[in-house]
Amino acid sequence: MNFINDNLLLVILFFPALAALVLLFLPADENKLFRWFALGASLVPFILSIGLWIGFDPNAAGYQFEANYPWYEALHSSLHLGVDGLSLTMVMLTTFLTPLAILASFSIKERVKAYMMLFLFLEMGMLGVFMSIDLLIFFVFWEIGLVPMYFLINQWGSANRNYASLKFMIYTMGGSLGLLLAIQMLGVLFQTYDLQEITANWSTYTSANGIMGIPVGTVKTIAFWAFVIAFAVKVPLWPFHTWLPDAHTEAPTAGSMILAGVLLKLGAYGFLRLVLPLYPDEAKYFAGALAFLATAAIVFGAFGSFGQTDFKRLVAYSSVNHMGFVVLGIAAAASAIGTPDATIALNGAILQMFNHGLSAAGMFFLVGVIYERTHTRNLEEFGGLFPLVPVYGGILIFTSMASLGLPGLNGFISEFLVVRGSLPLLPVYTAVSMLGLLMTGAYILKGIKKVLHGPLNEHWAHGEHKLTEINTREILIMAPLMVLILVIGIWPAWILDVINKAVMMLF
Amino acid sequence: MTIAQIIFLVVAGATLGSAFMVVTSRNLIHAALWLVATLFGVAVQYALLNAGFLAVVQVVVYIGAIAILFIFAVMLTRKEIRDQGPQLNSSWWLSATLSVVTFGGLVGMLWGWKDMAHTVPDIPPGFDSISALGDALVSPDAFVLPFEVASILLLAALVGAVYVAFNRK
Amino acid sequence: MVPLSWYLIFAAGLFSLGLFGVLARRNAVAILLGVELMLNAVNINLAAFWRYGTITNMAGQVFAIIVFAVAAAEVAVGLALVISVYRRHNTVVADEIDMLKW
Amino acid sequence: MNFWTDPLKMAADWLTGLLTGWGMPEGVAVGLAAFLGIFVLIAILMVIDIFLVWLERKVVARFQDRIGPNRLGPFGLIQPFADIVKLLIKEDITPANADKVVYNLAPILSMMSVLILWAIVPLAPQILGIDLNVAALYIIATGAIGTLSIIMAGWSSNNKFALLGAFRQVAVMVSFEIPMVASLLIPTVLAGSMGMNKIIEAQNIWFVVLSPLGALIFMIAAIAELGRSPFDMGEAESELISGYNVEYSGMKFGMFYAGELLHAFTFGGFWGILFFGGYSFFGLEDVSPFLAIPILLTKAVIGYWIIMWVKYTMMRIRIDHMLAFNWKFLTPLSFVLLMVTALVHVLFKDTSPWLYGLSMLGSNLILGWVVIEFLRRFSRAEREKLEGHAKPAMEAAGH
Amino acid sequence: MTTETLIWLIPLPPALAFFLIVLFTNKSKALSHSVGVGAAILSFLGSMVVFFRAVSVEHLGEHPFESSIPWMPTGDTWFNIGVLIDPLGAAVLFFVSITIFMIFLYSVGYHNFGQPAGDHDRKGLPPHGATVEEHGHKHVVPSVEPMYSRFFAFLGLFAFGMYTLVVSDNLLTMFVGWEIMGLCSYLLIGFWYGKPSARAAAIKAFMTTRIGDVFMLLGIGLLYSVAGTLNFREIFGNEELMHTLAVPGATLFGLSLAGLIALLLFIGTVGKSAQWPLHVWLPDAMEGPTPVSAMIHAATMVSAGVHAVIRMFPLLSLDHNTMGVVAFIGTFTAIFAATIAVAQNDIKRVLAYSTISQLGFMIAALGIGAYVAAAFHLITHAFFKALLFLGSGSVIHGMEHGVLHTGNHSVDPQDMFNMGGLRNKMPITFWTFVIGGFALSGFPLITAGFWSKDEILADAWGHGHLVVFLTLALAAFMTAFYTMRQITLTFLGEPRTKEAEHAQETPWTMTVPLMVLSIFAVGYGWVGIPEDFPVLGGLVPNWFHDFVGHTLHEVPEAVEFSWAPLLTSLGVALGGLFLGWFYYRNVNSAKEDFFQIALLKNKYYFDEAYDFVFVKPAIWLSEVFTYQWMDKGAIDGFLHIFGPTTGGIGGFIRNYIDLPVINKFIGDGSADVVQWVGRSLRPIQSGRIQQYMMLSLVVLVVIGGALLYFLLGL
Repeated sequence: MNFINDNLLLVILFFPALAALVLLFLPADENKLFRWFALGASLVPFILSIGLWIGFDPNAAGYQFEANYPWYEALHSSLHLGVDGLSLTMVMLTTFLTPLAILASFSIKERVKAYMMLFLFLEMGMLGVFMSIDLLIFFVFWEIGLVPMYFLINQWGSANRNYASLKFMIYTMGGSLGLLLAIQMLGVLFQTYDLQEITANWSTYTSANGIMGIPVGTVKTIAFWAFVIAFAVKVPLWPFHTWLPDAHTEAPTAGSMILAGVLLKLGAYGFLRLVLPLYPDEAKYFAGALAFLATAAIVFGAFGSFGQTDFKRLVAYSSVNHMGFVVLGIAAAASAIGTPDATIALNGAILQMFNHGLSAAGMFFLVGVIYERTHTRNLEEFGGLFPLVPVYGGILIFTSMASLGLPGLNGFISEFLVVRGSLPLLPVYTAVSMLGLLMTGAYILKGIKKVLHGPLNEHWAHGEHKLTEINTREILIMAPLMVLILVIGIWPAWILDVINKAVMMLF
Repeated sequence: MTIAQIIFLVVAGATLGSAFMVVTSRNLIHAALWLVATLFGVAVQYALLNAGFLAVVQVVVYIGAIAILFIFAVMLTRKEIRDQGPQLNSSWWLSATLSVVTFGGLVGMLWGWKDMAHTVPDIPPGFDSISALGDALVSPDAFVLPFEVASILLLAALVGAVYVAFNRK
Repeated sequence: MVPLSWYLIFAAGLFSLGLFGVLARRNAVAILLGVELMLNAVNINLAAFWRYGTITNMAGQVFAIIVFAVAAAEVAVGLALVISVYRRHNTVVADEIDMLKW
Repeated sequence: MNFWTDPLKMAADWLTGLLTGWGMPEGVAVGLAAFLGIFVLIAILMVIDIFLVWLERKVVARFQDRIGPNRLGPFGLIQPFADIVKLLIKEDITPANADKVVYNLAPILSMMSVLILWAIVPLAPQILGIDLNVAALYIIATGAIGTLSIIMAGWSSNNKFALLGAFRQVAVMVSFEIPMVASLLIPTVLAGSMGMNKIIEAQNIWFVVLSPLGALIFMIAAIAELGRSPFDMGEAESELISGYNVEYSGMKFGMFYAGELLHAFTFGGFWGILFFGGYSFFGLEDVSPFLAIPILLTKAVIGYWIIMWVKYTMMRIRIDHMLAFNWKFLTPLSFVLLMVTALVHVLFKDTSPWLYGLSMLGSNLILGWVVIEFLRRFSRAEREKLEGHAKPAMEAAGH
Repeated sequence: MTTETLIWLIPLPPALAFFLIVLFTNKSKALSHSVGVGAAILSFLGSMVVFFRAVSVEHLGEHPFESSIPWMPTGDTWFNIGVLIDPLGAAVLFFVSITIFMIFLYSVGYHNFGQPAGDHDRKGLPPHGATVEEHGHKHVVPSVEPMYSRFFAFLGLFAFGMYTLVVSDNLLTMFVGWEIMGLCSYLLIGFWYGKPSARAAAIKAFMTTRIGDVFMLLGIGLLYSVAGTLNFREIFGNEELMHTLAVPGATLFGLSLAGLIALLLFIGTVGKSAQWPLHVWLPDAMEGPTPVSAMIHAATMVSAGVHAVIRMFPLLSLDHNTMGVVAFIGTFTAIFAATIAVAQNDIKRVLAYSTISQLGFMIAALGIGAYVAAAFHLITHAFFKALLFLGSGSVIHGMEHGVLHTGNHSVDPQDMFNMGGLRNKMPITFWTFVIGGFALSGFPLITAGFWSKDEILADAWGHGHLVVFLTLALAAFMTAFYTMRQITLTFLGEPRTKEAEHAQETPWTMTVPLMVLSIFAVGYGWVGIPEDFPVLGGLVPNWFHDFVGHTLHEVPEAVEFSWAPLLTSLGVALGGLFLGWFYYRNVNSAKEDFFQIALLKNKYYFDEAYDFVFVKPAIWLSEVFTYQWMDKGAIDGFLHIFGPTTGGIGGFIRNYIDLPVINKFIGDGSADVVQWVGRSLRPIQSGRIQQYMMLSLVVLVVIGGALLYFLLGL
């Protein structure tokens, strides 16, 4: 027990990978065993991270549960793990969503073992990004997260998966090249990759000679944009967003859940963890540009979503729209870091990350549920399904409303906080982004209308195509999500308090 | 010449003698039995070295299991029990030479070593080698990992031996 | 008392005898017997160094025990192999078992 | 210190004093005294052995609804002496193609393996050959020598029945050594030592109460180690005539025979020592060794009697069943039990003795219940496999 | 229980009822409606207790019931949410709880058709209005009720939203209730989602109100960032803040901060209360079941918009520009909707436009500063309009009976020209409808509508807003006219269809609410008679003005009594009623009706215009511009350039560098060398293990010896 207590983060981080290795040695063709094993294995980090949440002291500054293991000493890089309120929230989100996604993957029929292994590795990659406070490790996990996702899309995806997976992979990899270069530069410059040390030195770094003969300001600006582009691709910001609808649409259901639920948060997390602390001045200077991109993401994401006839693509575009709000909050905060408005905007942004994780995962799952039954995602082929699947319909409406930002559910709180924080700082962009908020309503209602409402499409009512109601396993997946959505909507303080204190101490 | 030295020399002589019989005996069963004698001699050497646990384990593992296994194996490969042909291969003289050279080399290397005449230190009072050994085996600071690895090795050997020797007919 | 060198020389002798067995015996089982002798020689060294070194450092005994485990594993697998080979080729003479070159 | 409380030391001191007084070097004197002590102990054991022959015959007769030896002496007490005389004067046959050295060595080793066991048997707190700190393992180690003697006997007789018997017996002994070690480790864990005296001292509560399952496993393993029924494959009269000792006659056979009886008695004693408190009996052992020795011998006889009871009650088990029983059932069970015991011990040893005892007993009982339930299901499945599906109960009841 | 605790608890029963019904009791109709009605009763009782306690407190305006708890951390501070019952809140709570309770009760009757379960009411059928194919032919499903329980669940959630809105002490939770009502209105309008018209109406309602909501959210955000709080009393009680806010010309269009915020918030109200130009959703919302129309679109939700403006009145009153906008929109909506109402034939649509018009009255009153009058009209209107909607529902219900009787499903049971002479068939409905209609028309002296409308007119006159006064008077005239048209066409004369002949009175659960509401439709006016009204003034103290007026710190002065507005309102009410009866007593079909003007009938072509100006461009922007042109075309097109480029570079490297140089020369060459060496050494491998060992040992000995010799010098 002491070992677990002392190395809680390490255990949480590597347990999934370990379990995946064990999974490798289980006998072949025992699909049931693989599924339950993977589920059990993913529940362990969740339970441990609940312990993490309980043991976490929101009032203490800095990282907690810190652990430093030697890794690559020649490069002065170490496996330095730690969480603060910001990363804790994300770790919780990851460990919470992964079991649900695995449960959602129970309907996967072929190559279950490989699938589950990839999923567990994916979890490790994501957790690693959230936990590491060493830039090199951060980058390593950042890239590790890509690979399983690539295979999940490429192997278990739907028709156009090759194109989508390649686009996803190359786009994100391409985006992170600059990041790697910038990280290397920092490492060379400071002889360490430790985030805390670099943060302390880099943001105030000046040198008369410049870096490699280039003025420091220029280098900083270039490095800033290298970071920003890497994260913007991941978030994704307009105009780097086109990989997302493809990847989401072609990914298997659980893949989309995790992709929307957690992977997108990696980008936003990067902004919060690296860009703001490392480049406060540049961030302030370029806040307007960032906000422009965010607003474009919000508005065009909403319009794009409204323009879809593919249900999953509709939900995918909604992610662009929602994540735009996160970046808007971040941009607003960057423009006036330290002010109460900035704090509120950041609160909203982080909570929006968490909330979007819940509602987007839920939406993708629900799309997956109906896709599994009908084998089509074309909205025009649905219609009037509500009487056939009342429970599914209710859940879909509930989750859609959370996505739409209905007050009383979680999305509203965060969107309100973002709007509230950004409005005094970036009034024009915020006002324009309201257009996106309006269109949010439009596309959500369009989805509900095309799927549930209207005259019944007789095709699904009888015979072999008869639509079956959502089953218990699927309800079990949705139930925790819905409960959390409702709880955060009604009583956000429990999570917002942690976020708020973290933001206050970080910025 | 103290009594301990005499005992050592007697036991060592007997051990080496039986070891010689092990490698030269024409009858394999005899060789195995001579091996038992050798092993027993080694056990006595352990006892003389105050390593009681090792002595007992030597008897349990080597005599009780390994030697018995050898005898079994000899009998299962029955054709060879009464095999009266040469038990040494044609190049045994080369082997013998090499063994002697090895022995000479080892002794020669030892010869110049300054600690050769090291005498035995006293056992500190209250020192219980068994509990020390037990602690060392399971303490995370010491040898728990090799110990566990050894257990896995045994398990693997168990499975492997059963698999290899299993008669699929 | 007995000096350390006696034990070492004794062990070296045992080792050399085992080596001879390994190199010279035709029967595969007998080769394994030789291996046992060599392992025992090593163990004697370990025990002797433990006794003559820092007595509270149990590494010597622990290693000896691990050698026991290795020996047991080796014998089990080795003899299983011998029996398996015997079943297939009806011989346990080492020189006749030369499939290794293929 | 007087003769009443520590007779052995007193006698030894007297003897060495006497010998050194005659001008003998002290080392030699001590060695001589020790040798004398060993000799006396062996002599006593031989006498007990003779008594055991009588006891065995009497008991088996009673089990079989006979009277047993009753002609020579009161209750036939002289009968075993007569047997010995018969064995001694019988012709000593050595088979023609036998390996003579090995053939002659085997009975000696067999007897020896039993006798050296007594080096560590604590007859009383002060009276034991040597208080080895690896005594529990020592028991196993001597068992190894017994194994060796059997296979030597079987092989050297140049008789296929003997060899088969030896093979079977050795296979059983080697296999059952494993649960035996595990069950031996249970008192070791509970007492925190492998020393016999310490194990006895630790038994404020008899270990049979703390670990009844451990005692049971030890007894089963011991019976198998002894090669007694129901695990007497090595002798298996009806199949192998007499197993590994079929070619032996005269006193060589007598040594095997006596060794087996004494071995059984010894294991009865160890059972008493390890699980029933050895020589201790409500503090009586502290009064005098002369009380302690009878207590231990009584417990040993009781253990021996139980071994006999089992032997003359149970049928012989087929060899593959026996090995399967060991490898697939007894070994896993003993390891599980060992782990459970260690766990409960670590968790509860610092709590109150009552809680400790109850949880230990409870864990044993639960494990036992699980095992019985498991066995029942397994045997039902086996039965159904053999008989086809059992008829529904209603039909069987015939309304 | 303290009053504060009780206030906290008021919204909860309906919410619990919602979850109970959705999660557990939805299989049982009886259980579900019992739960729903029970929750409504609980909330009603709680509200009544709170109301009477509030009335008995002196100076409630200065010391309202309030309590709050921290809810959301925002930096160093916490955002608190809480409850507040001040005089306005108490008055609103009073009518809200009564109407909600009545509507719940009415719903039980409305949705049980009193018929045995039959083919039209079996499980698995799609809901009302959907087309199903059975027995080889298609037909529209009659009013089956597969979703009875769901209806009560939605009603419960709606009631929760409304109560939340009323008891909130801050804009944010008020907005929460506001939006929850919006959701419920969406769900309930789209209740018969099988009908394409219903689903379109639902989306229209939600989206139109959302336009307002988005602006309102901006307004809330702005107010919050300026004031640092959203609590009403904290904002209005902060003199310094109010002064800062009132600085003119601080923002866009020369508006002060307060003006901008109030305008943004007001746009929310425009959406919610269906004011021009966002009025288009309310008539379509009549697709919902009748109790929904009554509840949402007459009594509660649309009133919520007005309620919000009254709540924010101190802010609004800081900037006269905004006041002007408000007054203009209110007045314009009042006359605009009234003209459309005249040309409608659907009994509920008429009421819908009348609602828009009446809400315009209230907004106009607010625009000219008469917030007490607005509140008064809000409450009286809620009573009589709920009464009218419920009455119309009763009529439709009766007509449906007729339709079921004759089996002629092509007859629209809501078309007034299909009715006539129902006064004999449905006497209770008739009389209560007449009471409601007269109250709406402002029938002098006895009806509540008269007093409230008169007060608005008097305020407009007294404050010198002549244009507003004249327009509203005209609108009031038309109100009376179309109300009497409706009564005449529906109830008077002879039945014009067979179905009307077979209509019959509805069960008690429907008529009782009608009767109860009609009492309030008459009696509630009496609490607000101006003190200086001739004869009647002073007979009953003007309790309402006194009570609600104290909501704010400065109690507005009651306007001087003047004969002009009184005579005007008398004239327009009586004149309108008379003309309506006189003209329509002989009109028997739509063709004979002079007012069936295409422009009015098509609501000034607003729907078409919006479709052309907003909806179509939005769809084009989404489907074509954003998705096809920008994402697919520009961005992806740009990205797709990379693929071939990289492929070309790779091909070059492979063909000209890799294959000839690296593969041929370096790769194959080294392999050849290795192969040669291996072939030469092959004979060494004999497969004899001992030979190997021997060899290795010899080598070891040799090397060892060499090492010893050379290195150690031995």
